Amino acid sequence: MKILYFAWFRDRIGKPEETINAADCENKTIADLIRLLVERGEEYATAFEDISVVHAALDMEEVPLTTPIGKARELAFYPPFTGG
Amino acid sequence: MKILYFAWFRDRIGKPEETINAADCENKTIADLIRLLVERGEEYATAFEDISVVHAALDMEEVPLTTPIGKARELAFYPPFTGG
Amino acid sequence: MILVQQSDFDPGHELDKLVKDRTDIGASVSFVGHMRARNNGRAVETMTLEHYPGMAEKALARIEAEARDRWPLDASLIIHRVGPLKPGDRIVLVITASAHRQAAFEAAEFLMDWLKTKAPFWKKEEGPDGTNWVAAKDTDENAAQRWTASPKS
Amino acid sequence: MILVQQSDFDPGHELDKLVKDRTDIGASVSFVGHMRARNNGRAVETMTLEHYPGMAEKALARIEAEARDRWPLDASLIIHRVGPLKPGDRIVLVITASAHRQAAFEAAEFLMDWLKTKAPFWKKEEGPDGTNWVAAKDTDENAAQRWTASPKS
Repeated sequence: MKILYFAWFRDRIGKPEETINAADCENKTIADLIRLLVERGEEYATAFEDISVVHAALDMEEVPLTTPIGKARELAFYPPFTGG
Repeated sequence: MKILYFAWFRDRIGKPEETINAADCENKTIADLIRLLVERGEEYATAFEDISVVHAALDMEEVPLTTPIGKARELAFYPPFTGG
Repeated sequence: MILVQQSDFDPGHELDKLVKDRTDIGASVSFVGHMRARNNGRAVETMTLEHYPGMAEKALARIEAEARDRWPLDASLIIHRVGPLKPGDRIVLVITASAHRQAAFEAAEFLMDWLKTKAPFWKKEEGPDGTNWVAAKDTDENAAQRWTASPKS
Repeated sequence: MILVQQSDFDPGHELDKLVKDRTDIGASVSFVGHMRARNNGRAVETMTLEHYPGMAEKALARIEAEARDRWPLDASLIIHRVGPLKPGDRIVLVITASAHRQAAFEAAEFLMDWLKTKAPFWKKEEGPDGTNWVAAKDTDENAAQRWTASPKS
């Protein structure tokens, strides 16, 4: 599964995207995956520090962090939108 | 004093403006003048038939019909505005 | 600025002139009134805008000043055409510009509501069913009334 | 129609294309978002608009469809720029057109409120004080909330 990072998620984690083993996501929610990522290192810990500004989309559809990842092909993390 | 007629006032009365003897307006309100005009003929009577849609301006300032004409140089009659 | 003119206007060009070299403007709203080929179920071939010269300009200037008093506008423009118009023609242009969008939107709505009810213009419609002077609408009067108090905060 | 593009747009030209040969449109509202040289008291030299390609277009199309569902619009357009912008540059264009002005005004405000809070775009500001990602504003969130019920009648 592809994980995309936007705005300061990309800056803090240091990459725009990465591929994660689908098996790592099996039966997991997005929040579960965040806990796994945070263990990977300081850059992830910093990015996900304030969970209140963490938004996620599964296959380009914004969903709550409690959503099971299931068979999604793309997961994106980003802060609140500031376009317009 | 000059009297101006706009929109269907002009159509009904048959002229865009006329000059009236200032003495005829002395100590009169606009409503008093309307009563005088209506006596002049059918075209005026028709124009001022429905007083609820008669609006007036003295020297380009909209005023109630109960306003004394005083020393105004220009009196205009017109229906409610429909611009924009 | 306010203009009463027979000739057409170019909304994009007017906006460009208004915001040119300005870097304090964050939002602009441009309203254009367009002539429709039907009104109240009647076909209209020509619509003629009549105005009271002198008083019309004075009324528009007063309405614009009122808007600039009520909202923090960086720029504003009202152009109202007069004379005969055909379906699809532009009738009126209102542009408001401000640092933020709420002021620009509210001021543009206010300007349209007030200029429809407080400026001496009259519309005459001509079509296959004859000629008639357009009657004032209660909905316009009600729209204008909502601004008599202070602006929405 | 919705467009996400790096290049600038011409608001007047876009309006012309939208209302060309239409005689049922009585009112159009064009909103333009312009880049300001200062934001929250900080000088800004470059503002970069980032977006989530694919999801951004999908979100804008959905927001436009929602507006056309809520108001009787005859035409609508959203153009959102991405990439680096300088003070004075145009950022976003929303045009709504309808038989009457109330629908056009309300729909344009709705589109702006929703695209600010429901479409995946992010602003990064660079200036003499450094670089920072713009924070979402409560006022934008509140503005968007007022449309969650049915439209004003």
